[in-house]
Amino acid sequence: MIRDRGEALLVGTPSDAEISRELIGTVYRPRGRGFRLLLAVALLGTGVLFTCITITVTVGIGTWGNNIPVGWAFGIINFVWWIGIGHAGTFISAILYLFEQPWRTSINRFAEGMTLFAVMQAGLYPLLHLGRPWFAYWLIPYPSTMGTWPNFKSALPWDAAAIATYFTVSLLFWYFGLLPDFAACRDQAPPEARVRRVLYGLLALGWRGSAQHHRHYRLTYGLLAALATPLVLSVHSIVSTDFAITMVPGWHSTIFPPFFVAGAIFSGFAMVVTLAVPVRRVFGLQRVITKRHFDAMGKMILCTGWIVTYSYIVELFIAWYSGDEAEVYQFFIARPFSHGSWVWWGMMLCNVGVTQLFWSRRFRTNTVLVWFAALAINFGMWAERYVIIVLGLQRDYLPSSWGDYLPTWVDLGLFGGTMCFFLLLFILFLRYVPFIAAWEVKELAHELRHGHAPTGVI
Amino acid sequence: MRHRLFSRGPVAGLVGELDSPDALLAAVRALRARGFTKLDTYGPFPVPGLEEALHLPRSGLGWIVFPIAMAGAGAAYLVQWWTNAVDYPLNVGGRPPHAAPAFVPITFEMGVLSAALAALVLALLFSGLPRLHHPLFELEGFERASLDRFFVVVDAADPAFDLEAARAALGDVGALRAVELAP
Amino acid sequence: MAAPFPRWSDTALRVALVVIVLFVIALVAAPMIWMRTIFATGQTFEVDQPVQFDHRHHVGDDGIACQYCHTQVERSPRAGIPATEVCMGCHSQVWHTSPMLEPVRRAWMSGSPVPWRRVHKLPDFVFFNHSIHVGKGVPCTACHGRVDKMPLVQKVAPLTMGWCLDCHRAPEQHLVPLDRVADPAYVPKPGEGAELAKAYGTRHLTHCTTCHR
Amino acid sequence: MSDRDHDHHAETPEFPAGVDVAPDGIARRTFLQLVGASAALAASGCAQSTPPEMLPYHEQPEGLVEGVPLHYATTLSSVDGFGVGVVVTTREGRPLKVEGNPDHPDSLGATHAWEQAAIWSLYDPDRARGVARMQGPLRVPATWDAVTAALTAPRSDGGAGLRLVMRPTTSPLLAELLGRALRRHPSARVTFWSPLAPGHARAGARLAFGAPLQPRYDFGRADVIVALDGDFLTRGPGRIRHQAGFAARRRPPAMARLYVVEPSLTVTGGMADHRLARPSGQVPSIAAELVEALLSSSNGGAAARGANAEALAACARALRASAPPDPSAGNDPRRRAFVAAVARDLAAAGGRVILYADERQPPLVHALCHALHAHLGAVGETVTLHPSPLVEDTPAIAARALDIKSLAGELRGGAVDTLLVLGGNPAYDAPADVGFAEAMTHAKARVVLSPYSDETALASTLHVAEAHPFESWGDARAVDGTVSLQQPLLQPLDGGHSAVELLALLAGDAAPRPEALLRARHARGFAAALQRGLLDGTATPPTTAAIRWSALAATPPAPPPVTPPPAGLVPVEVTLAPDASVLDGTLANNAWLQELPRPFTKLTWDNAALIGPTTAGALGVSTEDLIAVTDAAGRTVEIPALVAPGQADGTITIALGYGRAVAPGIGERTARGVGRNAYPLLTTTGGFLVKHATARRVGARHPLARTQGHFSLEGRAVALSTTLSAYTARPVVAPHLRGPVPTLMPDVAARDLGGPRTNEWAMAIDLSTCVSCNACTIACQAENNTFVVGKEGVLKGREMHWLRIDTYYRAPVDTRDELERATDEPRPIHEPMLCQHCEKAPCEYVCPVNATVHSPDGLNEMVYNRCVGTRFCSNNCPYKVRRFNWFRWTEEVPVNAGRISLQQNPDVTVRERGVMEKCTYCVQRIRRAEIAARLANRPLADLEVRTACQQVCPSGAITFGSLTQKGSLVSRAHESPRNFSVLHELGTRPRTQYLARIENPTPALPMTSSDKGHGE
Repeated sequence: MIRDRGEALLVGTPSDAEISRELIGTVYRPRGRGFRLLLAVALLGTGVLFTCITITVTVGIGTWGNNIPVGWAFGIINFVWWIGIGHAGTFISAILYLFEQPWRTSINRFAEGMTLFAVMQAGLYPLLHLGRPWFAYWLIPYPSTMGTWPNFKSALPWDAAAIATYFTVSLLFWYFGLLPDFAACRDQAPPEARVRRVLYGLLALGWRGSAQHHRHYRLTYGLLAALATPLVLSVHSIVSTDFAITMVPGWHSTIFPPFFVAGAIFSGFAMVVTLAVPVRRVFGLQRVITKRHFDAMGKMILCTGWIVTYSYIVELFIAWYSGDEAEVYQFFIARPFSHGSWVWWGMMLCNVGVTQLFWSRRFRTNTVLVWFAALAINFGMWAERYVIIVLGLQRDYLPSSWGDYLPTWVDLGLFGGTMCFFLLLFILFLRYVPFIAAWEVKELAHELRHGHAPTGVI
Repeated sequence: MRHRLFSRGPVAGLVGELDSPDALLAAVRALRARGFTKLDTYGPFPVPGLEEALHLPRSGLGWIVFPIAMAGAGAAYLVQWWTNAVDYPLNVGGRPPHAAPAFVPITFEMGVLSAALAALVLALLFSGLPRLHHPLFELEGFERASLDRFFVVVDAADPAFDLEAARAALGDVGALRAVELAP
Repeated sequence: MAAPFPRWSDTALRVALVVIVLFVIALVAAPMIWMRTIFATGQTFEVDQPVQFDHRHHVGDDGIACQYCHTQVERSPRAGIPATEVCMGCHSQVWHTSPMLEPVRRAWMSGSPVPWRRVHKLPDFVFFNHSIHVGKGVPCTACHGRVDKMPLVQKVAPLTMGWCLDCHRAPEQHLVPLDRVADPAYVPKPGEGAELAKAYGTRHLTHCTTCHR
Repeated sequence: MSDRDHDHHAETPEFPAGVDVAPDGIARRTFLQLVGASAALAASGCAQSTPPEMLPYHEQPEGLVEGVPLHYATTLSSVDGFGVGVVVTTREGRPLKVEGNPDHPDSLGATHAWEQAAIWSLYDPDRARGVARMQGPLRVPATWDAVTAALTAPRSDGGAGLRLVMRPTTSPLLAELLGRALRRHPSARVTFWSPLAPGHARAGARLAFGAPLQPRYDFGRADVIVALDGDFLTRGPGRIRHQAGFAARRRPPAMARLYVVEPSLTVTGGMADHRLARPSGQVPSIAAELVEALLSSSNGGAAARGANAEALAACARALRASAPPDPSAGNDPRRRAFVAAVARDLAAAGGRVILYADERQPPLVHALCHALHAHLGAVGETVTLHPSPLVEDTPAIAARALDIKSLAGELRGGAVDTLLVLGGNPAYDAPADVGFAEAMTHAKARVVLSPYSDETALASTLHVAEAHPFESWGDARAVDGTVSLQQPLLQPLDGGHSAVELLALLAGDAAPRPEALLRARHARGFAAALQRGLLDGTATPPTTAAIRWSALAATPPAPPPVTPPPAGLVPVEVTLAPDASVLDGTLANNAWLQELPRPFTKLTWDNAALIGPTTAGALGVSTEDLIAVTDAAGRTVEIPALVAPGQADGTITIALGYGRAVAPGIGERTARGVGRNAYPLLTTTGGFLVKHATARRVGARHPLARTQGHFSLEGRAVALSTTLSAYTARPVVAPHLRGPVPTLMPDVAARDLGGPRTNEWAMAIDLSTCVSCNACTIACQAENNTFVVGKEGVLKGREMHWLRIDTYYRAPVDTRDELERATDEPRPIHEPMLCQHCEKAPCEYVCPVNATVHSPDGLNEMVYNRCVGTRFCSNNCPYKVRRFNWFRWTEEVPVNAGRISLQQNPDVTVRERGVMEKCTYCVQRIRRAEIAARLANRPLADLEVRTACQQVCPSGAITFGSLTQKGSLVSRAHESPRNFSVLHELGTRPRTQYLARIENPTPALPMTSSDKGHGE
């Protein structure tokens, strides 16, 4: 058994052939009943999603619970939440790659998949929450016959640019990483699967694993990683400016960018765990995704969780220190005690309370417990966005205009719908794409055999 | 930069199949030692030390991507400045029409975006992809190059090319087989 | 196992890639181009009217000033469509038997109006005011073209916001002396526009509530 | 001509169909044919492909310039019969907007909300059509001849079986016609009925003077005002004038002092310097105590002596006797101190005083007020007495008058064969003990004139749709007798007829022509009167009538019996009040008024039982709990409770005019199912005051749609107030809330972008004079095509009003619980809140598409057709004055669609679903004036542009103008030491600024903690 700093990264000494069979072979396995069932559920939920979208677009935003003063609610909450989740993938594959963390290898691929699908969900909301979505293209600077342009002082065009870039780069990064494994799928295709062999062949673009390929490949991969790294940090920073540039009490805060990025990675890792545990169980990948991985992710959660906790404390302190009556009221009365404050308590419990469990290594390496903790954190981070957006707007400057918010069934339908849509994309990904970077695992195995540290690029 | 594999002469080159990265390294070193220079290898993952053994220069891709990134960023800034401050300046909340700080995020994002796109496209072009068909694919058993086997190819275009010598060299390093590639 | 792709597949792939790229470009460019065509703006199309009213004849030959029929253009946001009585003012005397004018006479007798067809149509959220334009030296032709040369009135300007802005940013190029506003043939002397702009205190109004309220 | 006014379908890329409302073709066609502008047919014009039609006039109407408004002077009669002169703006024949007539003594250029809302009633789709025979709830269309036959037919019995019911009126024309009708039918009798008729006031005047004289108050001259359960600012004849005069004396330094005693907060009570919340039933004894205090030399001074002191004392004793014994009187220090302070001020005021009582008070209290006026020398100073302009007070007609109870008796007795109801809705609003609805069915022929198929109409045999005042000829008198004319602005939309026509028929005129009749009635200066709106020299000179002291001192009426309530029920005194919006129910079908937030409660689309916190505690109810209120006779009303600050303990106040029982399908669809009917509690004996009632909790709940849920200032300096003394000592009220704020941002002046500096538009609102009469809110709605959203919409917090009036209670209060918040003396302050047009607008820089930007002349522009609806601007607006079109309101709330769209201002875009909207400073008015001025090559004068809210405000609380015009009113207001900006510290630099409210409390009474505070 090959060990790396105590916990095993790879259990046993799998040969390249075994690795291929285990990791590439998945795409040629026959579909099970479980898969069909899950697919049905996901499709149903996706149906709900598109029904709610149709209603929203045809009838109007009035079908949501939003009002004046709460102009933003579920739409933006879910947007920020999904984007946040979309952070872990690129974080793992890019930043951990640059820092040459060997444990990223077996989880980065589906973490990236998760990122893409999460960002796709997120992308829906900014469109849907518009009063007139059919004019969304007005945010793009194009030469119109009206002679008008977008306003680049607003954070929303920044958002659009950030999300678009993040999605594109993540997609490229993901696909580029997949090239060798698509080639493997092409080459490993059983005789009967002729069509899929061609499809994978097309996706592989004729990859042959030549040294000439690898020469540029590794540099480009490193380059993309280097580009994706600042992206990961910039995207949620920019999303946070949607709030930070305003003067709404509880929004107007300079701590938001780092606060949001930490929160994003926090929730992102939680989601990776949420997905990794069942995947590992179902596909029997205990050899590849080991306790060591959960241990490492647990540490990340603990660390980012504490950054979030620290931000909560700073927010409260600054609110008190500023002496601004609106801020003080917002943080010390509105959030803990006004309409919907249970969400605030939930947030505190999950993000601050549950995180502390990760101090224990025994806890971090217990996949069952970790899974439930991850769920709690997923909720906690959603609650955080609810607290900031809704509770912030409910109680702003003029007491006369204070109002309360309640979601409608369309709001809930859209939220649940995106979850199912995400599930749908994810299980299709598990089914038809090598969701663990086989070539990297082979490389890792090779390196571990030789006992020298994995090679970075830069 | 696509490496050609066709040359006049009876054979296009010699392919040696090996079962481990270490064998591959050994083979390459041996062939280099025998003076072969037009070598290429194929395998499921990048073998450490292989590029040094092949004396492959470091990819110069980065030098092209950087200016493209700068151009992308610059264009983004210009668009924002021209539309908001020059073509149709409006009094937006009493802020200056040319609000440099506000233009930073998009400038940055567009820089990264253009860089990423450029990097990918160039990487493919440099490695001669996409190329769906390649004579090596016709080589029986080559599909294992992406699974668990390693191949080294001696190009017949190599001035020092000598079929027998190459075959011998491959034999010495314990190649499973050495196959001639018909032109 | 045989090679996954035959030799020709590379060529095919390259062609496919080119086609896809071109298609995407077209997808963006096509609507932008379309919006600028006369088919989208409705320029140069003659609109059939219930009565073949010929501005060429009335303005060109008879030299009737625009305001004679469009009486309110100097006082009202609208040029105004002449009331039936205005038509009958002349045509109870001249051509009072012409079959061409039958619809007008019928309208006059029955009291139900002649259903003229609109040629220049602005969206409901645009508030154009004729009086201030005419009153500050913007000639009718600036927007309506040489009506005196039109057998049937047609739209010559695109009437897009961009087109409005062009003039609002540099009105000088169009201004004429107030007494020549309705003279379709008048050509401003070089430099005259600038002087008139000074004289009339012309302003460059490009803020939104100039037109949108 | 542009088809904006007529082609409502215009389909354009930016605004798809539906942006602009498409009224149903039929209605608008008939309508416009009638007004002669058959251009309406253009409504058929549609998509771009087939060009829309343009329909010219047949002959250009006299003086009509397309796109240029015309103004007509006419008159609206209030429910109490008094006229308010108005000027109506029309466009291409469509009445669009009501303004006050500056020449009219009781308008002075302003109106209240009801006059503004009249325009909605004009286009109300639920109005009844033409003439119809009623067969049960079925309206079978009939002809005008049927009416002619029914009314002109000669009667053998000399009219013995003929009875008329009319609303109180001051119309000289109606008086003449009624006189003729009664002469033709010598034994016919007439009943004047409206629940809001000033009955007690006139009875009081009779008591005092022996004749129903009409007092005319000049609040502008009064130094001390005492409102004894009397809301003179929004009730009774001359209300608009009262408000103007009162406002004039709320501006420092020469401020009047206002004392108010009342059971629940009224608009007047909200302006009080000192307010005593006590049950109506206690007011007579308080009045008595006041007289005694005044007569006691200690504080009465000169007033203590005087010839009539004895008579006054007797009067006071009489009052005491008439009032129910109230034990609290003895041990009520606040009440004693209050009364003493009032007495001292009254005595010191040297006649510059006004005492005002309302209909809830018995005649004797009214009489006492008159007596005190005389005694203190107020007559001729602040009060003049005029002969009553009411028709029912002209001797000839008074002799034939019959009160409604006796009428019901006659009806039941079968003595009446023909009942003619000319307006009003007695079947709904007559007192419960009259049972009019049942009684009227005893008459064989029941001819009813009413605008809707209301309760009375449904009980009729022949229903004549009543024409709207804007559709018919008529006239009315002001308080001082000035006659103003009412002229039709368009043909009746639904073929309605007026009381004038019916009375003329009854007078034997087979084919009455109202115009001719009116012309004949006012032969001299008729034409001029049509121009000006009123007849010169028709004002009646003040009479010099003496108080009949002896009669006053006469024996009192016996005190009503006190019946102890059954155990388990909480005894309450119920005070009924006309609703702030729908009055007695006449306006119940008016969607604008229904959605108008009632003062203080901010309640819409409902009425509720206002109940004090203590009493609510005793009942164990909180807001929205249903309670059952039962009077001594066992009549019960179930109604949701609303815990109201400033409500006297042991009292419940219920607004009348709701719970209309109209048949589905026809009648008032908007009013149906809204609120609960409180008329079962109204009796001829008790009037608006229901003593010895009981209340209990029912258990169910009923959601109340309110536009404001939080009434505490939370210690934030957003609505400032201070006292006159503090103000004179330190004039600049809030130095920290005015002037420039430090900023790192380079100053980008509007003029540096997109044009030269012309004007810098700005507004100032005076919190001292804003009484929250709500006129501005409706004026804004009428001017700017704002849709109503219905109860659902308000419940969801989606009301569309561009201008709202925030009300805060300054009394130190708990922040969380409504119940605890309500205190005995809440000390409200009103703050009209609308777009502040910030120079550094937070809404602007967050808009991704530049849909809201700044104009060179300082307007915060909202470009609907550019808006994509991110709602980012609203989130970032600290004043929350932006409104979002959550739906296509014409579909979501059908009442917005159809005929009412004819009212829409063609100069203002009708907003599509999904776009943001807000106050524009009436930019359409600004641009119109600018263009006019530039065409005339002259600069704009100050006040040449007036916003809708400014123009309508009776208090003149709103000032609008340009800061660049030196010495303009607004620039002076912005310099005023009272000036401050709301949320100044945010650095938004609002162009709408406020003048702090100044109050004038007497040093004689202890100040509550917050008196010093700047709104703490």
